[in-house]
Amino acid sequence: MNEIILYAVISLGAIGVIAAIILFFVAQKFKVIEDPRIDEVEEVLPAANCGGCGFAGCRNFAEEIVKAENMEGFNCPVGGADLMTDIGQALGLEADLKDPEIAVLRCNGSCEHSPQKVQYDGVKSCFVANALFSGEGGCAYGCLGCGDCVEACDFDAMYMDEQTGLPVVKDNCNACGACVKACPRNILELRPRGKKDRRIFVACMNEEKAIPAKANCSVTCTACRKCEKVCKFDAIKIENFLAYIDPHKCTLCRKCAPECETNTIWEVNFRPRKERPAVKEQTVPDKIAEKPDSANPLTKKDEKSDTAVKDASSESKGEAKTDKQV
Amino acid sequence: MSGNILTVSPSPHMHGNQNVPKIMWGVIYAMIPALLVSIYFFGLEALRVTLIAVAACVLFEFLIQKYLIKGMTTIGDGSAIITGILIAFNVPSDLPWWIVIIGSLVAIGMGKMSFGGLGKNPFNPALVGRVFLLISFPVQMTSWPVVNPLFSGKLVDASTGPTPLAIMKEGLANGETVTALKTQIPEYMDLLMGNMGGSLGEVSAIALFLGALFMLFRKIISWHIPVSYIASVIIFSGILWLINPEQYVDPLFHLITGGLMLGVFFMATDMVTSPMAGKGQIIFGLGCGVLTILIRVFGAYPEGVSFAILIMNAFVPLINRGFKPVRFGEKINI
Amino acid sequence: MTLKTFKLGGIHPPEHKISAGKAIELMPIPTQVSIPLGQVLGVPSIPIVKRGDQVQVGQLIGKGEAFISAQVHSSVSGKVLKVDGVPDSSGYRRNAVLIEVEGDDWTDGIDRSTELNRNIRELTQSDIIEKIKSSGIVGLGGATFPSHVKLMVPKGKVAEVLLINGVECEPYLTSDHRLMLERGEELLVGCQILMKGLGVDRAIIGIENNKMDAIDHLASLIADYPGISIQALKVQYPQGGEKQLIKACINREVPSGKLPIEVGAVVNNVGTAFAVYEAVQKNKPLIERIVTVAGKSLMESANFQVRIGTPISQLIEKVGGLPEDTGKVISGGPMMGKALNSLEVPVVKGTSGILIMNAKEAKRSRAVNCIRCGKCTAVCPMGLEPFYLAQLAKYEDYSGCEKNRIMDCIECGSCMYTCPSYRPLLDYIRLGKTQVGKLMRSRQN
Amino acid sequence: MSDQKNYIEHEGIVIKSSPSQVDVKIIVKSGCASCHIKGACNFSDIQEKVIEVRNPKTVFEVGEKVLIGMENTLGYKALFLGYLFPFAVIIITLFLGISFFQKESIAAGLSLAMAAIYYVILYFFKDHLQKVFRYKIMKIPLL
Amino acid sequence: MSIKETLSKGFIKENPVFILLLGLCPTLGVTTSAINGLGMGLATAFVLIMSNLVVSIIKNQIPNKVRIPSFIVIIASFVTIVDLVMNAYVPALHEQLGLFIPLIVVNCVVLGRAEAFASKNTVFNSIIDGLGMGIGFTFALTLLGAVREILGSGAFFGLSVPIYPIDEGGSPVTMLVFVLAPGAFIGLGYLISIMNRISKS
Amino acid sequence: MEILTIIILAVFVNNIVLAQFLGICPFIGVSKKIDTAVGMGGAVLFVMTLATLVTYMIRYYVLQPYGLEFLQTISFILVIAALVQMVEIILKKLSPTLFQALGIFLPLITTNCAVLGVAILTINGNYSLVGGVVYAIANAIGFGLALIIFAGIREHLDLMEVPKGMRGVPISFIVAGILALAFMGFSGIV
Amino acid sequence: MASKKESTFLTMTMTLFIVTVVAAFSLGSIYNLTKDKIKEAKERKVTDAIRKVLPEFDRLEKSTFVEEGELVQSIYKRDPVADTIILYKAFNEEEFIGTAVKSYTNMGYSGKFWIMLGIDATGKIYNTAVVEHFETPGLGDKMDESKSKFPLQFKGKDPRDFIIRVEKDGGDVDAITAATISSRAFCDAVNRAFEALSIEGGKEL
Ligand SMILES: Cc1cc2nc3c(=O)[nH]c(=O)nc-3n(C[C@H](O)[C@H](O)[C@H](O)COP(=O)(O)O)c2cc1C
Ligand SMILES: Cc1cc2nc3c(=O)[nH]c(=O)nc-3n(C[C@H](O)[C@H](O)[C@H](O)COP(=O)(O)O)c2cc1C
Ligand SMILES: Cc1cc2nc3c(=O)[nH]c(=O)nc-3n(C[C@H](O)[C@H](O)[C@H](O)COP(=O)(O)O)c2cc1C
Ligand SMILES: Cc1cc2nc3c(=O)[nH]c(=O)nc-3n(C[C@H](O)[C@H](O)[C@H](O)CO)c2cc1C
Ligand code: SF4
Ligand code: SF4
Ligand code: SF4
Ligand code: SF4
Ligand code: FES
Repeated sequence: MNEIILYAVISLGAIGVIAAIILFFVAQKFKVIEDPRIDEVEEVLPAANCGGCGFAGCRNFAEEIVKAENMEGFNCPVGGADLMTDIGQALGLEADLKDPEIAVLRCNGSCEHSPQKVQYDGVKSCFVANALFSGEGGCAYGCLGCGDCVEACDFDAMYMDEQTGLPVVKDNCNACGACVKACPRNILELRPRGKKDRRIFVACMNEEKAIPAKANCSVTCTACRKCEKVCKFDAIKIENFLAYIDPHKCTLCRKCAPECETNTIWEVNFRPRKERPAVKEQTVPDKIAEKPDSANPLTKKDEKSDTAVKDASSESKGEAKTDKQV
Repeated sequence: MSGNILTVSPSPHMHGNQNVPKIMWGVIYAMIPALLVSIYFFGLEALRVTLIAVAACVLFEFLIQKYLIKGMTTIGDGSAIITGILIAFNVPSDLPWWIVIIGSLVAIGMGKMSFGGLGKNPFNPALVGRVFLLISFPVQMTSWPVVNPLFSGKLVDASTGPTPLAIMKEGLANGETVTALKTQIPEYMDLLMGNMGGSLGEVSAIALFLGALFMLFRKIISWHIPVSYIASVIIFSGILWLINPEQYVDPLFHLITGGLMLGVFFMATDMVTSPMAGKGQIIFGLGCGVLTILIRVFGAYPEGVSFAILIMNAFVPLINRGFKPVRFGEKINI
Repeated sequence: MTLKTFKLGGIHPPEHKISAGKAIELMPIPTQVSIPLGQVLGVPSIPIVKRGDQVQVGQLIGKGEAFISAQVHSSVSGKVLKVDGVPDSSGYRRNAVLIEVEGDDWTDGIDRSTELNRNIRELTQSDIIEKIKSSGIVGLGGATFPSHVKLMVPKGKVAEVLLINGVECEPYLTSDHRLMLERGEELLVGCQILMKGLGVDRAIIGIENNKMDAIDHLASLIADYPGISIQALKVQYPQGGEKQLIKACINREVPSGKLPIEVGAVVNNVGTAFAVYEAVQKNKPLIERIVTVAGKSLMESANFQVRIGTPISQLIEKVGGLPEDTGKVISGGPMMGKALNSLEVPVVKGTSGILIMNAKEAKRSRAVNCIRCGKCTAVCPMGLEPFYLAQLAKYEDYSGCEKNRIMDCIECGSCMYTCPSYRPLLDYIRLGKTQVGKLMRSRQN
Repeated sequence: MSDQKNYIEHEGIVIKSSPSQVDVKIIVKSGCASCHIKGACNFSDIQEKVIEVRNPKTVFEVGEKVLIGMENTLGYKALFLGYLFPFAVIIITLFLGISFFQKESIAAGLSLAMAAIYYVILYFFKDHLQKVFRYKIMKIPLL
Repeated sequence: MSIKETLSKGFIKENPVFILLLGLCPTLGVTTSAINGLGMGLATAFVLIMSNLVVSIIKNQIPNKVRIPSFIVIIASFVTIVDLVMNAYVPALHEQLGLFIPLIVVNCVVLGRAEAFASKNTVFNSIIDGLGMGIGFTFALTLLGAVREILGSGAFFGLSVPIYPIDEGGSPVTMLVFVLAPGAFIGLGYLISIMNRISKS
Repeated sequence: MEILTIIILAVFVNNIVLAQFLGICPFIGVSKKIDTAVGMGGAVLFVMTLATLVTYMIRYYVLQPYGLEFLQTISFILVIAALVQMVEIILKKLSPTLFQALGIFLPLITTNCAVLGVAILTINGNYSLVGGVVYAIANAIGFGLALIIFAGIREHLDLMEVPKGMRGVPISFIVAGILALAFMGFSGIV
Repeated sequence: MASKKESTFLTMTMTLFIVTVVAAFSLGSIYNLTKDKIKEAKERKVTDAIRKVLPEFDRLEKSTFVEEGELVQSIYKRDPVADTIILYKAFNEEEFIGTAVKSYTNMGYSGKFWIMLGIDATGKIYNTAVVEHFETPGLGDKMDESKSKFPLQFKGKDPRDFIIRVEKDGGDVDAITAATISSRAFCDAVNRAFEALSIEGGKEL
């Protein structure tokens, strides 16, 4: 029955050739052959599609970076430096490395520091609350505590602390910036993680003068300028009655923090201080012990999550002990 | 300030007196007459099935909310009870308990909670449960115990008989005429009162109508769906009947047999799964009516209400999209 | 008289007009006032006094220079303590002039007599507009839109009729009601001035028929005022909304996104008309207004004539202090009013009432899933689908919001009032409106 | 709100820009785009769609993200011209052919030929179509 | 990736059906019983492995632009072979699977792997890859088939599972839906949900 | 009447998606936009009809005379793949504007499975050319109907907070399942 | 991807041509190999069914019976639809042991289905089998022996003293619960088979 085979060969061969011709024209006139490197880059990307890089998803990022032929301005915060070097290698380019960053909460207006004056009873949305009023604690710059930021985080890197009513950024923050965009009060900031994950920043956004500011919150920045004066590196600037520590100038020398009367400057992941000026204990006696564990969300979370910074929990315990001794 | 903490919230600061439990319990009250009638005709079996279905629905809703979705439990709103009662209303009174429970699980688990609970389901949960059972257990779901009025003195016996619709369907399929078949069917008055075989809640058109009046009065349902549903049933079956009264039954028969009244008043009107605006509701009702008759007359199933409503449920998003309310400022001014 | 009303949607909340029988009382001058510079739906005024300045009642202290802005006058005499940010009713700091009261020293030229002056013959259109502008009159119906701007009909549009909004459809509030009863003649003169300023010969005063006494009273007076008629309206919220009022009175619908002038109408509140009368005939700028103070647990409810800038706490003191069970204090009515953060905020031009709610009333019930009952759609006076808009806004589909005309929402709150699931519809709709507004603006540039 | 019409909108990236024409590449966001293995799926699916917008109102830069939209009705018009009319042509000729020639092969050949002719006719309306199909292009608003 | 990983990833982590959602039509269409699922899975796995093999052998001989059509021809050939062989040797199963055997051609898993993997990798790796995916596919189909069979016919690979009451006629009272069309969707829906949960944890 | 039977059977009773399980990928994957679903239905209508027409000719005028029925699968898939692309090139060449408009309007999903499936079913069902074309049209309509209903429900569900585990594909399948349950009501209607 | 071929018109056409030719060649060969098997399998399916309904036999004689007027040609169908009944006379060692009739009915729940009926030499039903059906699984499919006892009641029955109609219609057949339609159709197919046998069987074969 060889004629079957013959016919098969002839007819299928013919069909094949016709298809080839058609597809040839398809390929010629029509098909965009994608740069295969796009796929390679996409492969290494985390596929979180979070938009933290400023592009519409990972694929888009890959397309753009391949097209750009240089890596300036391209940074996937989720993958971080390692990833960017990987991509750089794949594309034969120099990665535009950025310090790894983390979101920090620049407000400490917890229920204790900024006691509730009114009660909010609307949709649990900071956006809505912000449009309505200044906040339960009265500070028009402080955290509203409805957790828009937590909602925005795709990486499960934030949670609301029940006790303080403030959001807490966990260590697995990828610095995608979604929370920063979500916060209607601009309280969250992406800052370099710092050496050994240590950082110092002013946990306050209040631009009011000292007296009205203090009326609402005990840990507000009063713009007393003490920190500005003590900083040798010109890292602290006070504008609009608010201190700001420039992370790129700050050397983490820790001079400023003890100066702050209101305990507004946060130090994260440092070893406990040996001693503290007695004056401070008197002004805010109960706040010091509490600052490292409940006021400072970063250490707070250490008890809960195992991704915690290594020495942080020991630090909080240690500090609590020191305080009791004094 | 006098010390107490003020509340701030966006306006409005007032709320009307309607709430979900009120609506749902209203429906439950409205179903009581039909339940009583079914207990009268089918005995305590009817009560047994109803209680099992309600308990299973409430329990499943509670368990799923608590352990799978891990949200607030809202069994207090009464909607699961409605679903339970309606499942019971839609099955024969001698259905084995485990089938009732499967039906409740499917209704609540698949029909409702898979979508997130009250208000999110596109399909009527009770009907999802019923159709699932109908297709799964056709034997049990289509053997109807004959009515045995509670105080009639007759001994309870387990005999089953077909529903009027099934008699009609089968007879017509075998080439018999409507007139001949009518003799095998109870009088219309009996049909109206519920003296016929069928699912336990669907038998008495009168009791169902009473409940519907109550719901209309309490503004739980609006007239749009019932009226358009019934109208389209009458029109469509009427046309067929006029074409050939020996081949097609009269509209009245369609109205008072099977689950039509139950469907019209209690299931098509489920606000969750019906269109929002009046115009859309009318379209919905018309569609239900046409499909019901289509399935009853031409389809394989003697009864088409459940399918018709489910199919129209699927169209609700499209209807809602097509029939938006009249916007202010769209009419032409002088 | 045939009752009219708007056709689409609407609700009928319990009226609670407990202070309707209370005559307007004069509120004593407080010891200190705080007069915000931004009391207008527009650009805040620029302060022209500074700390230590001595001011008189009726003296200009803030200048509104932008097109949509208004002048601000001192409502008391005394010394300027400071010009600084003061928490407003939201708790945000806004510029305000704080004045320590010293005596009651009025600027010259203000006619303080209660004598009726009906002579408006000499007035020209531009006089009227100029006078209204310089007196700092803004809409007292709540929106505080500068009234003179409304009188300046844009080119290509013709005003045909002036509608005076005496509806007061909000529960509790009675200030307009009392005003109509007690200052009826002045109001009608003000109305005539507005007609002249607008260049129309027809005015309709729309009043809901739960204020029969006001309707009768004004009806007995209008014979002397040609062109003015009274329209009794069926009670239905939100009839006071200008689009609804226009629909109810002259059966025209303002097209989506357009102003009332599109259909030849201009709407003013009765209070505004009265203020216009005082400004034009008595030369008295807007430094006082009538405020209802009401609440179920208050010892008594009242209607006060209050100087702008008086702290709200004083009004509450006057009616016997804040009851123990207070949960919420609202500036305005329960449907559209604003819940106050603190009682130290002042009465402003837009404050029509102070409502005290007890803790139980104040608490919102827990929202449950929408059951798609369609009640919100049925009551929306704008024919919107509130549940849908709210959901779109929640899921950030703002272009969907826009397509479904979220910007048409007048924030009347009917939807939320009626929702059996206690959905926070309006909260989300407002969010959506803000975002869509941004979207539209960003598209323009 | 000037337009109450429904638009189909897509996000896109400008890949070429001149005062008279902007080329926008659509970022596909349909089911496929999020598919894990779409790189592998290659029948004819994952083509890039490039839209040429003539005479844009403002200046766009290459690489800029834009929103490109078209009225729904235009979409349907395109559907009709591109698919449904040729479909109708095929069906009608097929049925006419069958009833006329009583022979399937002739009818089928004929209807395919008619479809080809339809497309040729379409070609002559090229310029007209270019005027009809207008796209709206705008910058992505930042919220 | 180690061989073991490649082989095991198809099970859950990259299961073509549950996670990648490929080849859903045959998945739904043939899984009225576990044996049908297994048969279809094996048929697909065979095509997958063989086409991966051939593609990786001739990958360098094929110009880029006719890559896809060539692959299609190759795959279609193997499908036809499966079709013919099954028809000859297991006619009963062939009848059950019916239409879905030729449809293996358009199963994205097959073309996808040929395109994405075999055309870039060595022969050995391609076979392993095909094997891994094939196992995953077979696993998914058999699982769904088993679930539907147990629920719908009260049996597992034809052996009766005595969990249902027996009616007068002597046959178990089962949930018929599961052997009908709706049951396919419902079963797959819940399986995907469960698998997603498993693969995430 | 027979034509009505074919159509009702294909659209409602044996709906291609809900009962025959063909074209599930686009059914699940296509975007939630109803307009898009309609557009997709239109495109499928054309493609399916054309493909059935051509494959029919191939089968009965090329393969059968030479006893080559076993080449059916391979030749059908080649023909369909080439055909679909050819239409697109033709469109693109003839009127780029139109092509782009379609590009905006339609999602990028082809339905090989359904197209090939219908082509084969036409042959299996012993349809004549006319019958086959009617059958293809009916199936395309059934596909479009299922797609549009589904897009509507999806649009609805997108605004509902479906529980996490069920979100996306699982719930789509449940909806499809319930839809299939409902469509079983049509059984026996012809 | 080191030495990929370039995509020119010629290489492309050639490649595809070669690929298809190779494919066609191998498919043709496999087809040749399996062809007989497939045919055999098809035939075995029939004989298997016959074996089920008749006692041991070693030879079959096939004759076809087309009911009058049931050969329908429609413009929608390519081949005329023939409602054929096939009779197989079975012989064991040249002794006529009975007839197997492949019969059909159009009355099924889902339309048509086919059964095989074995009638022994005395005219009694030897056994029944369902050849192909579309009835609902779990309901209508109980017509088959493997699924329920329904078919057992036909065994050894003679239509002359056993009315092959469901009880509802006044016959002797006990219908499958909730599947009267299928049962009725089954009876219809059986009766049709007997009818065919009486016409055809009367003739010389
Ligand atoms: C930009 C702008 C221009 C306006 N121009 C006019 C106008 O010309 N005539 C007018 O009657 N009202 C005008 N209005 C006022 C509005 O029609 C309306 O009275 C005001 O927004 C408050 O209405 P409400 O209290 O019903 O919300 C204008 C408002 C705005 C925001
Ligand atoms: C829902 C709603 C209700 C309103 N109710 C009243 C009312 O009862 N009385 C009133 O004078 N204005 C009311 N307004 C404001 C009017 O729309 C309009 O702004 C006002 O009558 C214009 O007059 P004015 O500029 O003099 O304030 C309401 C507005 C809205 C949106
Ligand atoms: C999903 C479903 C499938 C059915 N399939 C069949 C079937 O295949 N054969 C049959 O005779 N009846 C079938 N029926 C039942 C018929 O619709 C009808 O109810 C039954 O035949 C009535 O017969 P009875 O008198 O035996 O109850 C089915 C019913 C359902 C609900
Ligand atoms: C008028 C009315 C009718 C209802 N009908 C049904 C029904 O037919 N089936 C059901 O499960 N629930 C019904 N419910 C209860 C509830 O709405 C239903 O369970 C929701 O679909 C669950 O989301 C009804 C509720 C109302 C108010
Ligand atoms: S915490 Fe903020 S920046 Fe960090 S990952 Fe979450 S959203 Fe992104
Ligand atoms: S940080 Fe900002 S977004 Fe987050 S809870 Fe506080 S106010 Fe809300
Ligand atoms: S608040 Fe807006 S959406 Fe709600 S009823 Fe009023 S106008 Fe309609
Ligand atoms: S009134 Fe409430 S429950 Fe009813 S549809 Fe509107 S939002 Fe939903
Ligand atoms: S469309 Fe059928 S498998 Fe994807």
